[in-house]
Order: sequence, then structure tokens, then C-alpha cells
Amino acid sequence: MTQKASKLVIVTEKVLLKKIAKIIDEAGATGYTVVDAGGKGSRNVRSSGQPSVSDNFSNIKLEILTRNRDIAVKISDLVAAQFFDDYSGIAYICEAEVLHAHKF
Amino acid sequence: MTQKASKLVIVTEKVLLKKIAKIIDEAGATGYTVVDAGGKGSRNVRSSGQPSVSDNFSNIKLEILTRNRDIAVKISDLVAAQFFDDYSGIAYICEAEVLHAHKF
Amino acid sequence: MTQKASKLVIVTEKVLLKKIAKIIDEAGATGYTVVDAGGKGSRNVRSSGQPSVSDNFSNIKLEILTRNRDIAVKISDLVAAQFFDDYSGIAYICEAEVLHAHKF
Amino acid sequence: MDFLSDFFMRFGAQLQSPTLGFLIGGMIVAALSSRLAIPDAIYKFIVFMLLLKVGLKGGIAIRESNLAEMLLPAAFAMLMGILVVFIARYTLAKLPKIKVVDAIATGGLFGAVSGSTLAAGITVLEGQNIAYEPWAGALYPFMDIPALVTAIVLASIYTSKQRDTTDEAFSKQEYLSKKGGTLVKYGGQQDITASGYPSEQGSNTDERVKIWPIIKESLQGSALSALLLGLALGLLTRPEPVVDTFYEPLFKGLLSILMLIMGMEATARLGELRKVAQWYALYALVAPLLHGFIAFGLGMIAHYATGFTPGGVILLAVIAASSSDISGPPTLRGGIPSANPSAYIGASTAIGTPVAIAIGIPLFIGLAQVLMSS
Amino acid sequence: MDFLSDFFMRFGAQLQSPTLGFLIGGMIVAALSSRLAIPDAIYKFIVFMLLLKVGLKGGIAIRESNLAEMLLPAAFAMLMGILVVFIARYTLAKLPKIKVVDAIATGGLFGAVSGSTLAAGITVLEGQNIAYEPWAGALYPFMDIPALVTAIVLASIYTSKQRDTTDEAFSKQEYLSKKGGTLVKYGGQQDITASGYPSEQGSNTDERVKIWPIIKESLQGSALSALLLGLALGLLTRPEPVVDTFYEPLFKGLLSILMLIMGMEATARLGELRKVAQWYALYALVAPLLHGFIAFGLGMIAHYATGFTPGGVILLAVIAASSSDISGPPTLRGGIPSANPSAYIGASTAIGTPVAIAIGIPLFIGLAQVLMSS
Amino acid sequence: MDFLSDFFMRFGAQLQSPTLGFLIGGMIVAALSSRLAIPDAIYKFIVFMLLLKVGLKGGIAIRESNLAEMLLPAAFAMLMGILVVFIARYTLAKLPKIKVVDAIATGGLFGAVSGSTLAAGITVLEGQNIAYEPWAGALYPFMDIPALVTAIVLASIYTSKQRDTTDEAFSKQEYLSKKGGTLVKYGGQQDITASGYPSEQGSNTDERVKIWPIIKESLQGSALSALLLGLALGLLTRPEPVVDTFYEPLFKGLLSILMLIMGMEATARLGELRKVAQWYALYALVAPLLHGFIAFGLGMIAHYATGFTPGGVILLAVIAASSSDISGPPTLRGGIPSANPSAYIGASTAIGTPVAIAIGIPLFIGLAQVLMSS
Ligand SMILES: Nc1ncnc2c1ncn2[C@@H]1O[C@H](COP(=O)(O)O)[C@@H](O)[C@H]1O
Ligand SMILES: Nc1ncnc2c1ncn2[C@@H]1O[C@H](COP(=O)(O)O)[C@@H](O)[C@H]1O
Ligand SMILES: Nc1ncnc2c1ncn2[C@@H]1O[C@H](COP(=O)(O)O)[C@@H](O)[C@H]1O
Ligand code: NA
Ligand code: NA
Ligand code: NA
Repeated sequence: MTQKASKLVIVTEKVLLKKIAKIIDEAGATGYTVVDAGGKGSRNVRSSGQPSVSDNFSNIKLEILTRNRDIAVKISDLVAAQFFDDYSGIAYICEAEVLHAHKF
Repeated sequence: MTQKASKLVIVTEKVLLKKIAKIIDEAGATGYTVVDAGGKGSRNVRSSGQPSVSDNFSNIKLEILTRNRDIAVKISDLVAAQFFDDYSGIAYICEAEVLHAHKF
Repeated sequence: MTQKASKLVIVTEKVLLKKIAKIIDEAGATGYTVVDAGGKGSRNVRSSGQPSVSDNFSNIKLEILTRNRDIAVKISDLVAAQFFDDYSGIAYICEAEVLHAHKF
Repeated sequence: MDFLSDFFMRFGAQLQSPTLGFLIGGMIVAALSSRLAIPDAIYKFIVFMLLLKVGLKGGIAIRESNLAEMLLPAAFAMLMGILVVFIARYTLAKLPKIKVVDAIATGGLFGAVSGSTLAAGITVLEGQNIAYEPWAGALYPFMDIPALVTAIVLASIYTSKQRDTTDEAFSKQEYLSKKGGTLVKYGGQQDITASGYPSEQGSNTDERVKIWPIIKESLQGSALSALLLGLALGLLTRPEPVVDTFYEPLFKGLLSILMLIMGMEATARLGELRKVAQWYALYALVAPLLHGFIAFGLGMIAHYATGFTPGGVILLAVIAASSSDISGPPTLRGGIPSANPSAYIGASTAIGTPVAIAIGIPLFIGLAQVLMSS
Repeated sequence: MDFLSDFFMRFGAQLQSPTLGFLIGGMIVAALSSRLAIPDAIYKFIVFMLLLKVGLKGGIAIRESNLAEMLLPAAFAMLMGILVVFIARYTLAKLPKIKVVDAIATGGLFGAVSGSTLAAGITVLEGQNIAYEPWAGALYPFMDIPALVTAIVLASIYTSKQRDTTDEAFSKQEYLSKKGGTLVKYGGQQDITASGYPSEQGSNTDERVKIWPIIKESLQGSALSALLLGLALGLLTRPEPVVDTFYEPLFKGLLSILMLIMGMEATARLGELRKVAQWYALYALVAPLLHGFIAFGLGMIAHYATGFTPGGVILLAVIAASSSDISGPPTLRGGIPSANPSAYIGASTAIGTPVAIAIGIPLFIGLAQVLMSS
Repeated sequence: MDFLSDFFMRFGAQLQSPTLGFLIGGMIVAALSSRLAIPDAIYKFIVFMLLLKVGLKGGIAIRESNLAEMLLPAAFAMLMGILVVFIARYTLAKLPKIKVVDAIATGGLFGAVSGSTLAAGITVLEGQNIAYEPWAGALYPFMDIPALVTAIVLASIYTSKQRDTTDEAFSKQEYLSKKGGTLVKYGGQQDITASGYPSEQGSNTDERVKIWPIIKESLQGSALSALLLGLALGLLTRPEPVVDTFYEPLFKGLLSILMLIMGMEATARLGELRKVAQWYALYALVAPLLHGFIAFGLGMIAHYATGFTPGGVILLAVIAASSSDISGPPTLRGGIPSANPSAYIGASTAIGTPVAIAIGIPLFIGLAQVLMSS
């Protein structure tokens, strides 16, 4: 009894966590998972003024499972439109099947 | 020379790590990878009594690659049956192809 | 307007981060994301001499999105050939669709 | 009248102590949603340092003291630990909209001991030059473990009874629903479930609650481990040089930071507490003082019976008033998984601990000075 | 001649202070690409400890001091904070290849205050037994907040003007490109974009810059929160025992470690600075001293007008010379998102802070001794 | 007889030191599978503090001492570092079931120096008021680097010889297996491999071992960096105020926590050690004492030749007895990748370090008191 789902992954700057979480909530996703991440991209500035000597990981990686691909794309579009002009970030989508969830 | 595999992902409370690791082992999976995670779901309680002021990340995300989809589903079912009544958690499956591994 | 991509995932020992980052760059990938990880595999030695009492997470998980599956496989092959005789590690590939990126 | 005015004067003086100041400061800082954060590593280290020091001092003291003196206070501590859980079981659990397991778990947490509250009590006593038995800190496990064990045992008994009742009802329902194909299916969309096989797990297992694993689990927790390690080191080695030059001088300062963290934590958990029945807030307000008073009474018995010092009586009351914030929650999460952590952690951290520190400590000191200063 | 030789002798003596030694040591260690790293948790904790202590001392001092004395220095601090941003706006921003928003953000960061530089200034003063108003540390927010607010407001005004101009140009272009189907499409390969809908976001919003949220954002930052918390605790409670036995004795030592981190950080950020126009390096070299001199002059006015001590004058100059390294960057990243953080963080951390500490502090002390030692 | 009884009495007295107590306490705590954990950030910070302080004291001392005095001890330290590796090469490596590279790497780790053991030695000496050259800590790199370099060079020579031999054998096998399509294919299921192209990497490269990169790698490690930074700061600046009020008073206390961690770590690594040949356990038990005795003998030569103090002789023996636990392992992991880290880390951390601290330090002190107390 599984449920096809789209998994949206957003890697971006840590300072944006709260704002993106709000977008995710408002788009109607049932939840998200976030991990601290480091990385390298086109801008290898990691911003935020954290001392890189002592902490290199100031990206975050957000994963959002949605029943509906459109919601995932919508979240991605909103985040990109609002932040990716000024902040580092990448967004991609994978396919997944949810096996067990409290609410999905 | 690649090998199709199922990747089971379980996001749940950190306190369960040891117990789930045991289930994974017993189910015959060859290994797992675990990262510290935060997140929001249906219960946005993160339990475990850790001071949230100082540490918001008390979820873990486990990834288990299995050659055989059935093993992945079995692990997921066991974990969900044993813990998801009382603990936060979500389990989903993705497809992957293993390129290199010591034992798989 | 999305772009099919291959996502290569490498889980291996933290000491190798710099060397693998170099391989990724040279192979022509546009970036990578890295998170601290723990895990269990065929060798459950986690190397690096870090006190496991105080820190169990001395693996890293690298994710590299490439437009072209061949680049991903090439990176994987180079990393495996150079390090997997002596170091713990696993490499696998998933499919993804990039929605937004600064350079991809 | 004289008694009361004397008491209130002393009580008022306590309110200016830095310990309390940092606690309240932390609450306010968090309430103003400041981004100030003490790293988790520092928090854990401070707790370790404080409990290790309490243990070391206790161990050194026990070397030179008559252990028989400890007997009565230790027995009273155990009694308190157990009593507190039963109080919750027969008051909080009876209130409307309160789940019994949640109430039992809350009782367990309030019966258990908070290292930070204990350290605060010691610091305030020392600031006021009130003598206490240096081994008083060693009463911690005597109250902590019985409380957690009692809570987990009570909850297990309760849930297994419940399950027997449900199982009967359920077997019928199952029969009916089996025709429908899937056991759990709500609405058209909801075709996946969290646990998949509800209640199947516990079906045919005979689960007698094992007490020793719970005790072991408690002893292995980081807080009790640090305290007991300190006790052992104090008892068996000669750590005086390092205690006098390192653990002792840093104690007060580290405590001030811990108070700050506890204050911030209290505000942060308030939100969680709001999601559960308001009775928890009331319980968390009243219980610390009630428990403290009972323990104070028991301590006075020991005072007259075996010469337990007023300082010792105060500390016994303080640990009874305290509710566990570090070691207790994970033990309960594992031991009573069906209890809602928002209920007990919220009640303890957001209200119980601030009340025990800000009201309890000055109250018991004032009381002791009035009643035993003769 | 006598003046100069006297000055250089005193300046030279400063160079041997451990504060400076640790800073330079850190720069060298990082330059040799050592793997030495101070954990992030320790770094954050040290900053917290230092600012809390500056606040506590300030708060205790304010209790006993005539607040009217603070008025003039506080007004000068505010003036400096605003002035520094305008200086950047009309010098740095006019240089070739410099983006205006980047220049404004850099000005904001240099107008804001660095806790580590302030702590270094205090330590050096105390090492030399130079008296200063203990509330001088409390000038921090009076300079810090106006600088950040001014920068964010200036940048907003600038960008919204720019946008109006672009919008007109753009609407034509849009008309043309619409025929092509996709708005943004460069080359055959490049069919995905970062933001997707460029400039759509700000199109029909009337964005008047709100000042209060910026001030709140500043006050809620970890650095200012720690300082203000300390101030409040010093003012309202009696934290002397814990300050004297814990915060005070650890100050100098923790600062030495922070200096090491700042040094390592400076080297690490040098690479980032290299990626932006070299004018930033020049600005970062000159600005701290220029700002310090202006503030020194203002301080001397206060010295003659209201008896502001030479030590106080030095500290005013030091905080003016300092550029924010902890609290400022995230505030600016949020407030002026279009500014390139490499420009301002690189300029401040890699050059500004080392210059302020290594040259600024000894310079202003020497100057004060020569000008006000009478 | 008198000699022996005297020695055993002194040896026994050492066993009560807090240093040892915390070490053994840590071992027991972990053995009881307590969840007590010192955060990694604290562990790293403590190691940094201890080594920086050893360096600072050394640097300050070198300022005032006759460097010529250091020559002989430094030469002996280098000699020991190299010797230890060769001892392992011609004893451990010859034992049955022992891989040669594993044995060489183990020798390298035991030749290298442990900062925690050195700090423990210093603390015990100071606790007993035994004088030592303050620059003795600066002997660390003179033993550490040669040991690691020797091990890596020996291992490289060995593996390249091996490869030549294998290559010949292999080229034939390859010829045969090529017909089968895949080079590596075991059984039906096993169609993917870890490395894919075994041995292809090193095929036609002429790899002469470069020594300078190994030395650089060592010097850049966090432990040596901290020590050398301290040395430089002690030598070139005037850090006495901050050393006397901060680094010195915290030393003993921080060490006690580090001992606890090392003890916990020892227990944790025991499991790893069990997976490798038991000869490693025997080696780890005997080698520290053997190395210590040889170094003690060399130290006595320096004692009679140039007046090296008994305390200095003890420290030389202690660092020889010590085996690296922080900086060595990653250097060896990179330098001898084919060696099994379970073998060398297990041997060093689980047995070598406890033996060096718990038996070595008291042993060498007792010995020095008996032999040089005249
Ligand atoms: N090709 C890629 N594969 C994986 N992660 C990437 C890739 N490109 C960028 N990222 C991640 O996205 C972040 C921001 O990218 P950018 O905006 O290009 O600087 C980087 O720091 C990486 O963590
Ligand atoms: N839709 C979702 N997408 C990604 N992660 C989720 C989602 N729902 C829940 N999670 C994760 O699973 C954890 C537990 O979920 P829950 O049991 O619903 O509270 C959350 O804390 C999240 O980390
Ligand atoms: N089947 C698996 N599923 C997920 N992660 C794995 C698996 N096998 C190995 N790993 C990860 O790869 C690392 C190295 O594996 P190994 O080289 O087999 O020791 C482990 O520490 C795990 O983090
Ligand atoms: Na209690
Ligand atoms: Na400034
Ligand atoms: Na050695």
C-alpha cells in the first residue's frame, strides 16, 4: 500500500531556513526534513558571516515529499523566484514512494 | 556493471537509532548511512528532551540500500509497526543503481 | 522547464573529502553537496582516529548532480579506483530533474 | 505575624541572587525571540561539569562521614520519588481530558531530579553560608531512580490492562473490517498509514515489566553517570587538588550560564505546553512546591531524629521540588513510549523548573531559617 | 620631533602585547594551511562570554554612575555609525567597478561594531592600567544599530530607484522576448534558470523601508543580545560574586583564543576578498583608522566638555575603527540581499579587523597618551 | 631489595593520583555502557588548550635558556622516534598473521607522541614537585615527526617492492581472466565491485617517497600546530599574563577531563582491537614500557653528560612510551592507506595510552627517584 510521491530537494543558504519553511507550509506540503550541508557551486561564497575556519557547513539541504508533483514544482518556483537571484541555491526533484507516514 | 537497488529512507527520532539499526541488520541489509536531521511533520514534537534552544536537530535520517525491494519494504514495515504508533517518523523508497560497493 | 540529471551519491571516509572534491571538479561537474554522516558497512571501521566516544559521525555523504550520466559514472569510477581498495565507501546513482540552478 | 514578615523579608532577599537573575534573564531573552544561543556542546559540558563536581564533593565528604547518617535522608528521598508518581496518578490523571499515561509520565519527571536545580540550590546555600551535608548531593539517585521506575511500571501495568480490554473489542471489529480488505483506510486519499499493523505488535507477548533494565537505563544516563563517576572518584582517589583549583571555582559561573539556558528553554517549551490540556500548567505550578513541602517535612523529621542539618533539609526539599530536565525525558520516552512528550517535557521545563528554582529555593531557605534557626 | 618619537616608542611597545601576538599567530597558522581548528561551538561560546562580561561590567557601572555623562559619548557613537555609511557611499561607491549596494553594505559593516575588537581594546587598556568609564562598552549598540539601519535604508532607496529605471527599459524588452516563448533562455543548453522569474517579485509592491524591523533584527542578534542581557543583569541584579570569580578572570584568556580565531579567519577570508575589486582592500586598510581618528576627535570634545576619560576616548575610537564580524553580516545578508557578501565580509574580516586591532588600538592609545596625558 | 621495596612504594603512591583516577574512571564508565559523552567540540578544545599551554611554557622557557642544552635530548628524541618504528618492523611484523604494513603503521603510531600523555606526565611531575626543563615539552615534534616519516617511508618501500612482485604474477592472471569478460567477478550475485580496477592505479607510476610532504602534513596537524604556535608565541611575544591567569590554572582540570575521555575511548576501541590478531594487544602492552626504558637510558646519558634534569629524563621516557592518539592516526591513514586502522588505532588507544599513563608515568618517576635522587 504505497503512495507515489515527488521528493523536492533544495540546497541553499542556512539564513533562509525560516522563510523557506514558511513557503513550504503555505504551499500545503505535509512536512519537510532538513540537514546541515556544505558544498560548492557556481558562487562558492557560503555567506552568513560564520567563521569558515571553524564551520564550513553553512548550507542546508531541505527535502520535501509531496503527493503531487505540482506542489513540489510550485514550492521550488517560489523559492527560486524569491531568493535565487541573491542567494546560492539549487533545486531538483526525484521520484519516491512513501511507505509509511503519519500524515501524507 | 551496475546493480539496481532500492533505497529506503527513514526519518525518525534519534532515540530509536540503535533499535532500528538492529532491525536493519537482522533483515539482512548490508549496511546503512545515517545523518542528523531536523524537520517538521504532523507531530512537530521532536521529543528526547534535548534543549531545543541549543539544538533543533534531533531527528535522524537513515538510508538503506538493498538489492531487493522486499527487504526494504520489510524493514520499513517492521520499523513502522514497532515505532510509528508512538514516535514521529516517515518512510519512503527510491530507486538507485549501485556503482561501487565493498559488499552489496 | 526542467533538466534531467543523474545524481551520484558517494558515502565514504571524511579524510578523503578534499581529494574527492578535486576529482569532481576535474571531471567537469558544476558542484557538489556534502553532509556529515555515520553508518555501517562491510568494514565497520570509521578510521580517522577521531574519538568515537565523542563523535560517531566520521563518514561524509557527497551528492553530485550531473547533466550527463557519463560524468557521474566517471567520477564514481575514479573515486572507487583510487580509494575503495583502502577506504570504506559506497557509490550509487539516482535519477533527478533539476528545476532551478545557477549553473548546471 | 512576626514569623510571616520575617519569612517574606528573607524570601525577598533571595530574589536578587544572580542565579535567579540569569534564569529570568534567559526567559526574557527567549521571549523577545533573540537569536542568542548557547551551543549544545557547551550546554552538555556544563551539565557534566556541575554534576561531576557535586559527585566529587559528595564522594570526598562520604570518605569522612558516618554513612549511617545518610540512611534516613536516603530512605526519605526514595519515598518521595515513589510518592510523587502516585500523587500524579491520583490527582493529575483523574482530571478531565488528561490521558493516564501522560499523567504518569509527568509524575515520573517531577519525581525525578534536576541536576541544574540541585546545583542552583547548592550555590544559593553557599552564597548564604548555610551549612549542609556535603553528601546531600548524593541523595539525587535515591529519589531519581525510584521515581522513573515507579512511573514506567505504573504505566506498563495500566497499558497492559487497557490492551486486554481493547483486544476483546478489537477482535470483533477486525472480523468486520476484514471484509473491506484493508484494516486501516480512512477516506479515499488515505491509503498509506504510519504503523501499518496497529496493535499487532503487543498482541501475544506476555510483558511483565522488568525493573532492573529501567534502573540500568537510568544509571547509564549522562546525568547520573557523571554524578556517580564523581562520587566514585571522590571516594576512591584523592582528587582534592583538581577539585579545589578547577571544579569548585568554575561551579558558580557555569551554573549562571546553565540558568540562562534553562530560562531560554523554559520560554521555548511554553509553546509545546500550550498544545496540551491546561491542567498540566496548573500541576507544574503547584506540584514542585507541594513536593518540596512534603520533603521538607520529612527532612525535619531527620533533623530532629539524626541531626540532619537545615541545609540538608533544604536540599532534600529542593530535589523533591525539582523535575528532571536532562536525564529523565529520554528514559521516559523509551519507557513509556505512548506518553506524549509535549505534556511532560513542557510541564517540567517550561514551568516546573523555573518554579522550583525561582520560588522553591528561596521559599525553603526562608522556611528553614524561620523554623530551624533557633 | 619629541612628540613623534614619544609616540612611536609607545606604539612599538603595544606591538608586544599577547592580544596582538595571538591575532598574528592565527593569521600565520592559517597561512601555513594548518589543520588547527577551534570548534564552532567554542567560538560562539567565547563571543558570548566576552560580550556578556562587557555588558555585566557596564550594567554594574551604570548603577553607580551619572547617566548624563553617557549622553554626549552616546550621541557621538550614533553620529559615527551613520557617518561611516555615508563616507562609504560617497567614496567607495564612486570608485570604478564597485557596485553601489556592495559599497553601502561594506560601509554598514564598518560602521557596525566588533565585539572582539572591543574586548581586545578593553584588555589592552587594562593591561596598561589606563582608566576608562566602565559603561563605555555600552556605547556598542549606539553605534552598531544606526550603522546597520542607515546602510539598509540607503541600499533600499538606491535599489528601488534603480528598479524604477530598469522596469521601464525592461517592459519593452519583455514585449519583444515574449514572442520567443521563454523569457530567459541563453544558448541551447541553458534551459533552466536559477530564479525563473527575474524581477517579477518586486514588480508591483510598494516597498517603503521599515526601520523598526531592522532595529529589532539587530537587537535580536546573538552579539547584541548577549551584551544587552549582561547590561540588564548588571543593572538589575547583584551579579558581582559571579562576575568577579568567573567572567572577569576568564576574560583575558578567552580573548586570546578569540584573537587566534580572528587571525585564522582573516587569512581564510583573504581568498574571498581577492575575488572582488581591489578597492575593497584599500578601503579596509584606510577606513578603520580614518573612522577611529574622527571618533577620537569627537571623543576629545567630550573629554574637554564633560570629562570623558582618555580611556573612554580610546574605546570610542576603537569601536569606530572596528568593523562587525559576528552580528553584522547576517543582518546585512538579510537586509541587503543583493549585495555580494564576499565584498563586505572579506573586507571586514580579512583586513578591517586586523587593522583595527593591530594598528588601531596601539595607535589610539599612543595618541591619547601623547595628547591627554598632561 | 631495598631498591625494589623503595621503588614499589613510590610506584604505589602514584596510583592514587587524580590523573590516573580519571583515566580508569573513564574506562569503567564506558565499560558499563554509560551514555555519558563529552562533546567532540570540548574534546578538541581541551587538546588545543593543553598543547598550546605546553608550547607557551616551552617558548617562554627557551627564551631564557641555553639552547645548546636541548641538543642532546632533541637528538635522542629523534633517535627514539626512528628506532621505535624499526623495532616494530623487526618484531611485530615478523609475527604470524601480521600484515607488514599494519605492523609498520603501528610502529609509527607508537613512535609518535601523545599530547594527552605528555600533559599527564607534566601534571604528575608538578604534583610531586619534581623539577624539569620547561622546554622538555618542545621535544614532542623531534620524536613525533621522525617516527611518522620513518613509518610512511618504510611502508612505501615495502609496498612498492610487493607490487613489483605481484605485477609479474598478475599480468599472467590478467591474460587468462580477460577472456571471461570481467576482471573481477565472484559468484553469480557479485557483479559490482568496490574499486572496479584493482591495482591499475599504481601500475606505471614511479613513486619515490617524498619526505617533505610527510613532514609538512605532520606539522599542519592540529596537535603539532597548537604546540608550535604556543612555542612561537612564548618565544616571540610576552604572553606571561595570560598564561599565568588562564592557561596555567586551567591545565590540571582540563587534563582530568581529557583523561576521562581517553579512558572512555580506550574501552570503546577495545572492540576494534579484538578483531585483529592478538599480537597487537601484546605489543601494545609491552612496547610503551620498552620504549620508555630505552628513552630513560638515553635520558640518563644526557643527565650525566649535560645535566639534563631527572624530571626531563622522565618526560623523555614518557613521550617515548606514549603513542599518538590525535594527530598520528589521520597522518598514517593518508600516508599508509593500505594499513588497517583497526590494528594501529586499537592498539594505541585501547592499550598503549592507558599503559603509558597508568604504568609508564609512575614507573619512570619511581625509577628516577631511585636512580637519580642522590
Ligand atoms: N551540480 C551540483 N551537484 C550537487 N550540489 C550542487 C551542485 N551545484 C550546486 N550545488 C549545491 O548548491 C549550493 C549552491 O549552489 P550555487 O548557487 O551554484 O552556488 C552549493 O553550495 C552546493 O551545495
Ligand atoms: N512531507 C514530508 N516531507 C519530508 N519530510 C517529512 C515529511 N513529513 C514528515 N517528514 C519528516 O518526518 C519527521 C516525522 O514526521 P511526523 O511523524 O509526521 O511528525 C518530520 O520531523 C520530518 O523530518
Ligand atoms: N547497504 C548500504 N546502504 C546504505 N549505506 C551503506 C550501505 N553499505 C555501506 N553503506 C555506507 O557506506 C559506508 C562504507 O561502507 P563499507 O565500505 O562497506 O564499510 C558505510 O559506513 C555506510 O555509511
Ligand atoms: Na523531584
Ligand atoms: Na565601526
Ligand atoms: Na612514542
